[in-house]
Amino acid sequence: MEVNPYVAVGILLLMAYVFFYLPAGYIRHVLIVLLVFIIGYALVMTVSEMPTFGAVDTPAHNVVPERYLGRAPEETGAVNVVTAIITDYRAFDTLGEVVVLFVAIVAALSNLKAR
Amino acid sequence: MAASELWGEATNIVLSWRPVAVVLFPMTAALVLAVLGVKKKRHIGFWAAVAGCITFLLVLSLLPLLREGVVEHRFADMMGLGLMFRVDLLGFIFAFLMSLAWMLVLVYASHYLQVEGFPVFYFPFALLTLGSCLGVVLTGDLVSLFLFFELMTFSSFVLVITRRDRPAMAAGKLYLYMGVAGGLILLFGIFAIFNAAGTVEIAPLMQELAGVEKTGLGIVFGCFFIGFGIKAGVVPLHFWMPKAYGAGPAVVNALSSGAMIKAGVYGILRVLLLILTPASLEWSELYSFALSSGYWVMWIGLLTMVAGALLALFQGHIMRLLAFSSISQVGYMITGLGAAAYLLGAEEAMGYSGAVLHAFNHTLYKTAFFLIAGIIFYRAGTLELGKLGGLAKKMPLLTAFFVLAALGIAGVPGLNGYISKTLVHDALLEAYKLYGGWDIYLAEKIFVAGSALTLCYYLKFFQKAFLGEETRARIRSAPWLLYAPLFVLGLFMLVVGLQPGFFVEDFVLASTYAFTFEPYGIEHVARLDFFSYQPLAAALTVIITAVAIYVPLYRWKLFDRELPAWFSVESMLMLPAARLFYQILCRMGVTLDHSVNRLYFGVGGKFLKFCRYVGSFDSNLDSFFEQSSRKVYRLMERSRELDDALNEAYEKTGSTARDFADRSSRLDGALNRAYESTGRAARGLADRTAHFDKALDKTYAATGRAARNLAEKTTRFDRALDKTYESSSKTAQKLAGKTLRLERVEVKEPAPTAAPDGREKAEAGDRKGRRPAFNPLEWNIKNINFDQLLMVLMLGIVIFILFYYGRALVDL
Amino acid sequence: MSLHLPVISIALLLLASFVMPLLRRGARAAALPFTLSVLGAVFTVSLYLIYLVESRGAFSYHVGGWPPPWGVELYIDHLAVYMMMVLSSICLVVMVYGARDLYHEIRAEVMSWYYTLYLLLLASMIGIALTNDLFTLFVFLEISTISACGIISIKKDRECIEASFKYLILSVLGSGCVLLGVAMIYMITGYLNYDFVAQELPQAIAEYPYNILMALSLFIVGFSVKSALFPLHIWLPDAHSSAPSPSSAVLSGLVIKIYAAAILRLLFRVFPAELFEVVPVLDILLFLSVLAVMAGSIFAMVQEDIKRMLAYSSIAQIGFVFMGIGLFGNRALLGGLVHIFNHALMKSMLFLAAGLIIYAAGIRNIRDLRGIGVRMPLTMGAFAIGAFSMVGIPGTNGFISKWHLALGALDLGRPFFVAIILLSSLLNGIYYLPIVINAFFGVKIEPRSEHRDVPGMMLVPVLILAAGVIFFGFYPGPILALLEQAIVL
Amino acid sequence: MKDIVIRTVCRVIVPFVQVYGLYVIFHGHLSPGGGFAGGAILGSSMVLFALSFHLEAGAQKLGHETSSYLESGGGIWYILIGLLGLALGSNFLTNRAAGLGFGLPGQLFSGGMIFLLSLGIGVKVASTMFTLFYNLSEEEGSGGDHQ
Repeated sequence: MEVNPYVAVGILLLMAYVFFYLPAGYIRHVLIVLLVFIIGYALVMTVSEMPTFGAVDTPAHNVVPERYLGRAPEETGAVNVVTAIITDYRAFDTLGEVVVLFVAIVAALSNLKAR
Repeated sequence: MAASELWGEATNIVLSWRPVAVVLFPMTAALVLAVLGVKKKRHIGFWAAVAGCITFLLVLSLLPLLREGVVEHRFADMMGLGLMFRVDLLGFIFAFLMSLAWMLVLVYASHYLQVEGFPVFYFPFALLTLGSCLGVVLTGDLVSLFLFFELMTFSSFVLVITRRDRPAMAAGKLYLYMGVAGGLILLFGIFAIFNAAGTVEIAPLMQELAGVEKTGLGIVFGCFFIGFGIKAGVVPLHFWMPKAYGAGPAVVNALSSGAMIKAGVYGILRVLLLILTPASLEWSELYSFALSSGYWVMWIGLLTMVAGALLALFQGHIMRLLAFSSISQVGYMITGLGAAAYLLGAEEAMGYSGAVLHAFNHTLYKTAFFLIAGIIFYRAGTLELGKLGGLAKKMPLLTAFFVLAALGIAGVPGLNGYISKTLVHDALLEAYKLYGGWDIYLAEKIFVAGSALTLCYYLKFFQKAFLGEETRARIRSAPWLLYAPLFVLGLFMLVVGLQPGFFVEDFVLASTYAFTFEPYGIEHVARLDFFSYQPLAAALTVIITAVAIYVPLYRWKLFDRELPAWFSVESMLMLPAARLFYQILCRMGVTLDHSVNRLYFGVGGKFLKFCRYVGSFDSNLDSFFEQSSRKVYRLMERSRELDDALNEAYEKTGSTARDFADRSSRLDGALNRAYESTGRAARGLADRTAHFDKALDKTYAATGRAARNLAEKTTRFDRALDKTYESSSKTAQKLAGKTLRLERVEVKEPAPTAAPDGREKAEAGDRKGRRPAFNPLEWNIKNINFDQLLMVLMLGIVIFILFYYGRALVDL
Repeated sequence: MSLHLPVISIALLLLASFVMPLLRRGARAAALPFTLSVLGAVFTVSLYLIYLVESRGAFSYHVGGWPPPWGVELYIDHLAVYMMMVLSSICLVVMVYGARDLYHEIRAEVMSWYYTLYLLLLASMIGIALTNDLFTLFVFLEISTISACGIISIKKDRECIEASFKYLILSVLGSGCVLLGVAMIYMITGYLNYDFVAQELPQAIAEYPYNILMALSLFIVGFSVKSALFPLHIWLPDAHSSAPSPSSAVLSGLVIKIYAAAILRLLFRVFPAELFEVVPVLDILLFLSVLAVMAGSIFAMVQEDIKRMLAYSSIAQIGFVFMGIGLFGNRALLGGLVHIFNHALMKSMLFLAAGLIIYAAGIRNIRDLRGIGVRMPLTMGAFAIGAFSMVGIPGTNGFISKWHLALGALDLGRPFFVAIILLSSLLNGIYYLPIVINAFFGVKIEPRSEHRDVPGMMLVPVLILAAGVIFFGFYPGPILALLEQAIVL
Repeated sequence: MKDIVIRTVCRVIVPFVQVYGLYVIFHGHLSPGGGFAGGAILGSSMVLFALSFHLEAGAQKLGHETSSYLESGGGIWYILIGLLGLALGSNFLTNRAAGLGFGLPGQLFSGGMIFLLSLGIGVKVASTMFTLFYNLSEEEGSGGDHQ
């Protein structure tokens, strides 16, 4: 099924108009509710299509968890695999998390103290 | 041919820095002057004039190099594509005339500008404009050309607004926007050329464009023509010129008219005759494109010529008259170029040499005219023709120069204009010979009429300014330096007019080596005798026609009168055209509007009725609600009354109940006592039964032991049972869990709905009432509340992708 | 050792930002030189990395020594070093300017917080540019979002707070979309590394089409909110106009671009090319970019506040970058990418020049700028160069990007976009040139407030950027050569 | 809050909570838990102390300056350990391959840098909780005073 991207963009813009520029009223509310339903439907479709949780043949069950589960103690020295992943295999991400905490507090403090 | 002996072969390329120096020197000088010269106003003019002279000498220094071949210099990496300077003889001619005009004007301006109070920016920007103009004609590819063209627009904008008053600023803004728009249109053409041909070098590219549709070619050429035509002042695009010229001082106009519009003409020339004509002259589709575009360009040129001349005839202000004269003269050049393209393969050199020579000639006499106008302004303080008169007696030298220039521009034999006009005229005649047809015949007649009109308005100029009663304006003396440039220009005019062979053969015709013209056509031009019967007769025809036009106009004193408002530029051509256009639009618009209006009224009326109906329905509904609510209220009141009555009844029954309770408590006391006595009797009975109990205990203990044995056996059995129960209970639990969840879902209570109170309602109504009218100035995106599902917008993308393309993806 | 340089530069920036709050009392004066030296070091490193990548090609760095599907991978290719160079150079120059300007916009007590946030912002943007891992991308996205909000709201203004709050909400919404997309991608492929995801996706398309489409659309939406593509731009004008001038320069010049670069990487390195033949994502981006270009220019025309006008102009310019992405051709992409750098140069310069005007004369309204060119010739000269560059006058770098974009559009046989580019140039001319004209040639207005002298330390960065605009207008060769290798379609 | 019961109970409980938090941090590589969880427990113990006594009493136990030192220190510690791997000739944040691993898996001192990183994370998280709680509540208090 071919749909013109022009049409798609046009409808997008119409939506933008509805949500950003249309004054509050029944039309706006009705359209919003309608769209929420459509989006909800789309999300439900997506979720229903996802691989079965915990099934053996899920794509997520590949070489990555295999190594994590099988060789983490000997490779990292940590018996707890979760800790092995977050502080060794993906320690860089954890550094990022630490920085997120830091930046959050810095941003909050700079706001509070700037007064 | 003599020309090829004098000049180097086109294929012989000389690498040299000199073209770069020619372009960069005035720019550097401009920078130095801008930094150093702002404080020392007196000397800035002198040094600018010196810089102008040095630039002129630098341009002349290119001449020995040109004897060896084409001069080139490339900067490979610059601007991604490379900046390329390339000087052939044609470029040199234009560079020569530009630097000549600039040198003379700068010398003149160094004294002249004291009437304007030495505007600070004039000299640096004049030099900058000189550099960029030279850049336009000395570059070898379109992007570099465009670079200098834009630079020229911006720097000359500062020249246009030299006076800084309101009309100057308005004219400058118009000029700038036209320039920027023209530049962008030009850029589009360059994009198209580059995309189709893969290069932007100024060389025959027609073969590379063979794949392009003819309409595409037309669009490309149209882009170039509009882009350059705006600068050149081609008629539908000329309207900035009179405004800009009217608002600028003479030294600026002399530069604009004398040299800058040549940059536009040069661009059209290169594009029309070099890029968009086929390299070989065999008949092909491309060839016919060149011919047809030449035909249309020729007609545009004729239109420009006649319209400019007609408008110039009715101007009362010298600057505007000269502006229209410039437009008209550009028409000659465009006509010549168009004829050259139209005659491609036959006598194209005729139109070409006419156009180039006319560009040169026009620089000579139009610069002279503006300088003369400057001297008039310098001495008399006004430029209105109505206020001038009798200058001939007071300024005989000036009068002589004026007559020389006027005869030159009018094409009187013996002066330079005659030569170039004859060439263009001959080109038209050749076209008639070659193709025939009434249109070419008409074109030739229009050409004659245009030339006659030119003579007419200069006659008028002369008659009004130099003859007649003397002006009352104060006359002050002018230094000789103001006249010096005029001497040089006059000399050139005479030399070109009397010795046409030198210029035509050695320069103009020699420059055709850059093009692919037919040799025999070039020979034909070279052998042309300008002082034979036919061209002289044509010139005479022009003069007679001019007199025939001028005399009645003069007799009925059409010039003497103060020009009425409708006689101005706008009212002569622009406004009627605009009005016509407007009326046509209006007629159409009104018809459309009317019908649409009726439609709207019809539909709107119906809709209004419907709305009214709905409204009345609404109000009915309202009243219904009101009445019903009133009834409900009444009902509630009644129920309250009922409630009160009930309350009273309760109270009464309460008091009786209390009495009743008192009585019953008394009864209770009596009963208590009775219980006590029976209790004592019962305790005695219990003691007795205890003895009996002990006996019973003993028997129980014996039976108990037997029972425990039995119980141990049963527990073993029980454990076995337990296991079975456990497993079954697990299943049961799961089942129960599921049912529980189900229950929870079902039992979920509906949320209480909050009744809106009156104030909120009022606010909502207020908000609705204040809905703003559509006003883009008040678009404040800050006020948009994004509490409500901003996400939805983005998810628009989701929806489209999901539901329209998902299926196609599955098939992938 | 040189292979460790990318991660060292990130670590250095993070370390510096951690150290910054510890500088108290006496050491507080050291904060600025320290920040500048760190920025300078990162800039030097980025230049060296360009040399390294040019000489020995792209390389990947395994953080922690773990190979890609298990550990985090940084992939340092031409695009990454290009972005790193752009980010660090502009950040350095803007910080030199901010050293003086910030003291009159925010309080001295929070200066060290500002440096912290600034360094964190740069670190996270470099992280986004270098990473080859979806989750690391998300983590750095978060850092950049919060620190970008921080450098807006640090100026204690009602407007700033409001704007940064709006920015925060929308930006977090975008982050949420990206996170959801990352989760979906992980769910259906089992990998987070770009290369491995790209390997798995063609199979996954057949099995989980809706998931992949949803992930794609979530990425696009998330990143377009963050980079202010047209209908989702509503946070930008407030945020960029009310922030302190150095913040505006960095936000407008860099922050919105880095997300465009990130989505570019995702689209062309992760998602398979066949997908775009079926799904018109690129077309949608293209038309949104066209609307952005036009609408941004038109909105900018009606503005009166100079910084607000510049902010709206940014919306138009980000449209050019997305146009390059949407056209999906080598040359157009080159134009879009080179516009990242060019626009970073000119827009940060324009914001800094506007900041200088506000600092020296206290003028924000465009109408009051009349005659200011005579009082501040160098500043307005730089502004004029920026304006010419915006219009796309040849000789400025704006022309280069427009040239390549337009030629790219013509290569693909879409002259409509050339017309759009030229039309937007004309619109840019209509709102930029009158400012310049009035500033230099307009009738002077007597200054209402007293005129402060412009310190050299603020003027020099503006002039450096202006010189860059001119220099890269004439010699774009090195940048273009670098980018030509960066584009692998 | 001046309830004697709460104060007494908290005074008794807080050390235990802290010990538990430290346990969770230090045994992160052996049992469920780790820096984030343990840090949160530690931080909440301090918050509990401050809540049950008084904000100022809490601030005396752990000053603002100290907490911000801890704040930065946690991050610096993390990065320095990362750079340690680099100094040992391996990549950033490398653990065992750089020779940092020691001890047998399952022992308390094992897993090399994981233990140290958890410590850094724990300190960071705890101080973040505490600082944020303090600043926000003080802000609210001062705002109330002004009104």
